[in-house]
Amino acid sequence: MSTVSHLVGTGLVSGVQVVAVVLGGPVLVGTMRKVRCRLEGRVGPPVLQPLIDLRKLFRKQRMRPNQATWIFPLAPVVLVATVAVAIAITPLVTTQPALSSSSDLFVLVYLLIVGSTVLALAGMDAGTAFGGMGSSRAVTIGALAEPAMLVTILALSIGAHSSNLPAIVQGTLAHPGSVATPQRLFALGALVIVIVAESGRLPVDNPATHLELTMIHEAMVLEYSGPDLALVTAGQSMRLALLLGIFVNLVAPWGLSTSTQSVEVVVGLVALAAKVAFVGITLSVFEVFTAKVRLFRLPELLAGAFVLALLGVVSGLVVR
Amino acid sequence: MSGSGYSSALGLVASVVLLCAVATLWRRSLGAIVRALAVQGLALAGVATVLGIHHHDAGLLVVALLVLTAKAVVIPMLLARVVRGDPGSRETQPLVNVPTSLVAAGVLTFLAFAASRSVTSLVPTTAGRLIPIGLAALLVGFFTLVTRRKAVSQIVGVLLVDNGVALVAFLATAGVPLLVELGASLDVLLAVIVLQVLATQLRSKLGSFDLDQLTELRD
Amino acid sequence: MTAITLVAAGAVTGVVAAVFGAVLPRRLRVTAAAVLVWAACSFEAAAAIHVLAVGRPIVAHSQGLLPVTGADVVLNPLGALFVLLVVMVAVPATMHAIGYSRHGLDTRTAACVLPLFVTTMLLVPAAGSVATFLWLWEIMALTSLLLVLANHVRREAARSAGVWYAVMTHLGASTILVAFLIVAAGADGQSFAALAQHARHLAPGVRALVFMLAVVGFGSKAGVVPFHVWLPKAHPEAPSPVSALMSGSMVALGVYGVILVGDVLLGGGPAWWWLVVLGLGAISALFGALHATSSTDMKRLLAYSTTDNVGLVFLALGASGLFAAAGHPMLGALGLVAGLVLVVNHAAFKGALFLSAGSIQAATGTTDLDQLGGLLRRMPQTGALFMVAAAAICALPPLNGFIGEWLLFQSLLHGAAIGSTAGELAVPLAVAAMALTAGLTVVAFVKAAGIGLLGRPRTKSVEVAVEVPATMRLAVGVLVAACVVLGVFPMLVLPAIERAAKAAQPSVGLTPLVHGVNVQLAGLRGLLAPAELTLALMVAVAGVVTIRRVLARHPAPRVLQAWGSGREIQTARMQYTAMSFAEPVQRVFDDVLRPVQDLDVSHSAESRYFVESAIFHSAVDDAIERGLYRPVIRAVRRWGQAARRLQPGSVHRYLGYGFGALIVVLIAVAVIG
Amino acid sequence: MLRALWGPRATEPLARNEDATLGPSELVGSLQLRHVDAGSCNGCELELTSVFGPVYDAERFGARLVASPRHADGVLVTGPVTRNMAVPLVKTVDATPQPRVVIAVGDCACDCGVFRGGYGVVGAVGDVVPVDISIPGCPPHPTAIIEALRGVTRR
Repeated sequence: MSTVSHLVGTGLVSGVQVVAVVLGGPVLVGTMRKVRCRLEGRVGPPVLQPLIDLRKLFRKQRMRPNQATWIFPLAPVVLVATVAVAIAITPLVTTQPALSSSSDLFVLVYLLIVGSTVLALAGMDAGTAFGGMGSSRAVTIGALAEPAMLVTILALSIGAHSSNLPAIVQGTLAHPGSVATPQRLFALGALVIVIVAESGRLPVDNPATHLELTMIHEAMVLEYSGPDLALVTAGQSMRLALLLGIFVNLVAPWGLSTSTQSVEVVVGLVALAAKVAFVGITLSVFEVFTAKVRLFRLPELLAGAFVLALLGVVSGLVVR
Repeated sequence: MSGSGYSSALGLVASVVLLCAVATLWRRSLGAIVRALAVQGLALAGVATVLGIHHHDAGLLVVALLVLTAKAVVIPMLLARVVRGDPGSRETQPLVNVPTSLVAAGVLTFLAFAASRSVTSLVPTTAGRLIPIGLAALLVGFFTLVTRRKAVSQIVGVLLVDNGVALVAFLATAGVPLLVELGASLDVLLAVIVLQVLATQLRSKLGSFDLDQLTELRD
Repeated sequence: MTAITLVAAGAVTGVVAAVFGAVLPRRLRVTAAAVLVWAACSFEAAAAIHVLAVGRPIVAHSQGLLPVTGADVVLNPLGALFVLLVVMVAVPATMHAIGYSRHGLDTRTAACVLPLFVTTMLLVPAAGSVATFLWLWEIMALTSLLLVLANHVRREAARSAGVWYAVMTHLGASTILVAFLIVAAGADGQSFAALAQHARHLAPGVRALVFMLAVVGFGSKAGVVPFHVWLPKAHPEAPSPVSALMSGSMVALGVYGVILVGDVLLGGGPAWWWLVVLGLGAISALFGALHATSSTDMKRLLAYSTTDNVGLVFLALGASGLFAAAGHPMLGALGLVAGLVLVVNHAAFKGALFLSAGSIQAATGTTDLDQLGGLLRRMPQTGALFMVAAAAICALPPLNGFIGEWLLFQSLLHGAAIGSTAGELAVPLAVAAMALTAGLTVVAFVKAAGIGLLGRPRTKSVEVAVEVPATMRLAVGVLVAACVVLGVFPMLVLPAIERAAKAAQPSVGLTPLVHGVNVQLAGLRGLLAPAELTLALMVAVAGVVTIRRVLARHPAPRVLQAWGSGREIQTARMQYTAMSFAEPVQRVFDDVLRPVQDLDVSHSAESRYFVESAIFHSAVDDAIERGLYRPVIRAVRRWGQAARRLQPGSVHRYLGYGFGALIVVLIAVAVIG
Repeated sequence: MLRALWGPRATEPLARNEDATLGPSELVGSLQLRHVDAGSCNGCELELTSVFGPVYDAERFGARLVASPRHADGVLVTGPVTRNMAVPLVKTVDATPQPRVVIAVGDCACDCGVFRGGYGVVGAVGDVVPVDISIPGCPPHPTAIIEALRGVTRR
């Protein structure tokens, strides 16, 4: 396959991935809400409700606090843009997305950190009390989650001798047994906790809270309205979908297309949707049965993730 | 079973043993701690089973059965009864707080890994290479024993150490002298029963069974 | 004109600059000195670039220049890299100094000493012998000390900072001296080449001693824990351009010293040396980052973050030596390259940050975060530059900090399975330390930028602050531009850095990186395409902006007061402060930070259930200073008191001492003889 | 658990009268609400709680309570407007981006109810901010509130 057509193909597939996640993320959130409501014995909003909300938000008025600077309107854009780039280079439906050579787990992590950092700055831009509180908590949790995250990446990468995600995934496809190794299982266990912390779900953060003092992510975005708020919510759901997508492709990359042929891509899309939906539903079921952890109990949770990741590395060194 | 399957399966169950040891440091509710112990017993039995099947050693399978009954069923049930005695009992104030203990557990694991490098070189079998995990489980269990206050979690600590010893024994000499293992489990069983009686009496006397309150029994 | 003349010309110009700074009238002296310093910098830069281009060192010896030994100049690629690094910081710093001068830099002393300081820093990497090196090193220490003391008349704190710095730097210098003397003892001549020759035949114990002494000595200059105590005292007191120079380039020379002794002179060593270095680095990184998160003064924060960055560099050096000792020279080279990249990056963004902190100080008169706020609206350009530099130090792609962290992570990752127990155990912990450091750095700089530049101004002086003169903005802009370029097109400089690393570890055959547009590890699977990534990000941002513009029914935002839960008034005092922002981190790590907090509540007269006023105070002081240095100081004081009792002033007592000493000597002779 | 997922629910099915269409067209299908208690006796609050509770479950019709008026499309106001709450109410409504609806819930909100002429009362909600939808009743029945909300979301 010539380089040009290869470039075009990978670019197209990346576009497909982005569109799929942009539309799929809200649906995923809607599904999780639906499951939650069902378990609470209620009908719950339709699965497409988040998409409807987004459409409405784009039609509404934008507002900007008089103290705010250019950071405020920029932050949602950067959030969505970084997540979009991360999605584009991640092997979600195919192992050959655009720039797949540099779709490195380390790069992905830092792309996400860019978004959350800019959002934390935006939270302080309006000069309100709650914004600063949210930013402070968000960056603290981010800092505590990072060791677990990078050591997890290390544990996942040692086997493949590379932190390049396509390489790791292809390795798993080549040797399905490598999923069942203790090193991989420990690392994935740690990854689950990190994902929950990073995407602001229970028990770390309650996305449905109305009380400012209990907020983490919500408190940062209290000032946003209309299209900006739409971008922020979209960014959050895309982020969740991306993280779950990475997770499922690390656990069970089967169905993932190894080329950019349209048929395989469609298969990959379906497989991805099914896997992510399954994980998302499991997550929301778990959320129904858990309460939010106190802010200063979070270190225990994240330290647990960190130890899991360490055990992953060690058992990787032991079990060869 | 096939080589790779055997090694990965063995590694899996062995690391579950270690994971359960860590879980006792992670969780606060005594019920969860006891459950972790039960799972660990199960995993230990699993180790014995995998080894037995691999070496076609019926004795090991018998041991597995005994381990299962003693460590995964009987002892946890006894402990669970003690815990049920005062519901909602939690390890509220461990001597070392939870995050630090977890990091310590990680460090202990590394220590075990470094210390047993020489041993693993002596035992070049698949099982032998897993000895560090057993040693780590042992150390973590000891840490639980040292840093936890409640009588139950300390009993659990003792049992974790015992399980760690058992695991190392299994891995080092695939196929332990049956009696040794049995003896260990049995006297631990006795210890548990004694301690349970003690604990129940303490509770009836003092209301709860925080071992630090034993110091008040002096005068 | 040959290369050596360039070096000499640079030195001479520097001295001339010092003279001009001393003699010219107040209005001109700083500007003139600065311009001449730029000339000196361009000479040295030319020499350095020449060396890096041809790959051969400049070697020269002049008997007359120094008494007895004479001066040796050996500028190899490694030194050349550090010369360029000094140039990169010195030019903007002196440019910034022109606008900053009225804050203590336009005195005769300062204007004379600043050029000398820069010149010595330019020459230290070119020193080819022990004597030359130590001479320059001492002059550098002295000049920097004088500059730290520039404000001692106005500020009491500057004096104590000066004392701390003087003591630390001279203890460091003496250990370095001892280290060199041990090696030089049996060597023929005192040039580094001769020392390297001789060091091969030294006993392992001696080599280890030399290395450890060097690590302590240069570590104290680099600000590694536990020798970092002078940084958080000196940097807030020194004039900002001086802080930038000290933190950006002088600290880097400490790293240069470690590489010089460890790799060039001793040619590497056993694993445990490097484990020590790695451990020191990890501890410094974590300790510095933690204290950076909980400092409320911007320059103190930057000082601690210097300790944190240097810690990462040491971590990289340690890993490099570890892998080399385990028989993986390629990984060793990769680690060294990562370390050097981290040094260069640190010079760029820390220089920019200190200079913009200086601009803020010049505009508002303070660097206390809890008095700043809302500066991005009042000083838009300085504020924006500070934001970019902060993003760079937080290692956010696509800026230079990210490249450094990526290289470090890659070298650690590929070193994870090298088969040596030490390495396999060290690597995961190193990764964890690096990660936590990165996270805490984000906390620290979101705090610095968010509290200092965003929100409402907290004091009158900040409310009326205006943008600083163009030269100061340009100075910061140059360094920020360096951050961006190094981040987007790292391969412009990475080959040069590789050459420098090769000069340090000549044994390595190949280079660790494949040359091209992308950063690609040679022989290992690891590739980073920063340019493509940047392009993708720009496209994405443009796309999202257009989407927002197209979909939004009301594109123009309505500006109104921030949502204060319906409150009637909102004041700046309702905002989060630097202290409250750091509170969660402080609570999580209170075992390390041990914050001292007190709350005094004065109840109203009528009833104690009504509170008249409540004052909460919280401070985090350096645990190492408290636990390690204070007791030593106290002990020394006590000895001093004791010694005084020996000197009542009576002649007979003194004669008695003399007599006693004589008797003791005689007995000793008798016993030995 | 599967029974919980697919089994019977506590929520009661509600028929909607099609001719009730209130509020701007942008808010069809999605209505985020910020609730302001302007001085209510908390009777209406109880009804609101059950409106968003499992039995009446207004969420299935696209209505949801949010934390900030910036996120909201409508303001639910209960009770007569007391002196202390007048300014906050005005600020809240002003902080809600256009297009928006102001919904007065309960007799007190519509015309001060039993509190008419009270010394601490400024007036009804309509006297302080423009009201788009009024829901009478003391307290109004949850179905009444839900009918109004469905009139906006057209679901």
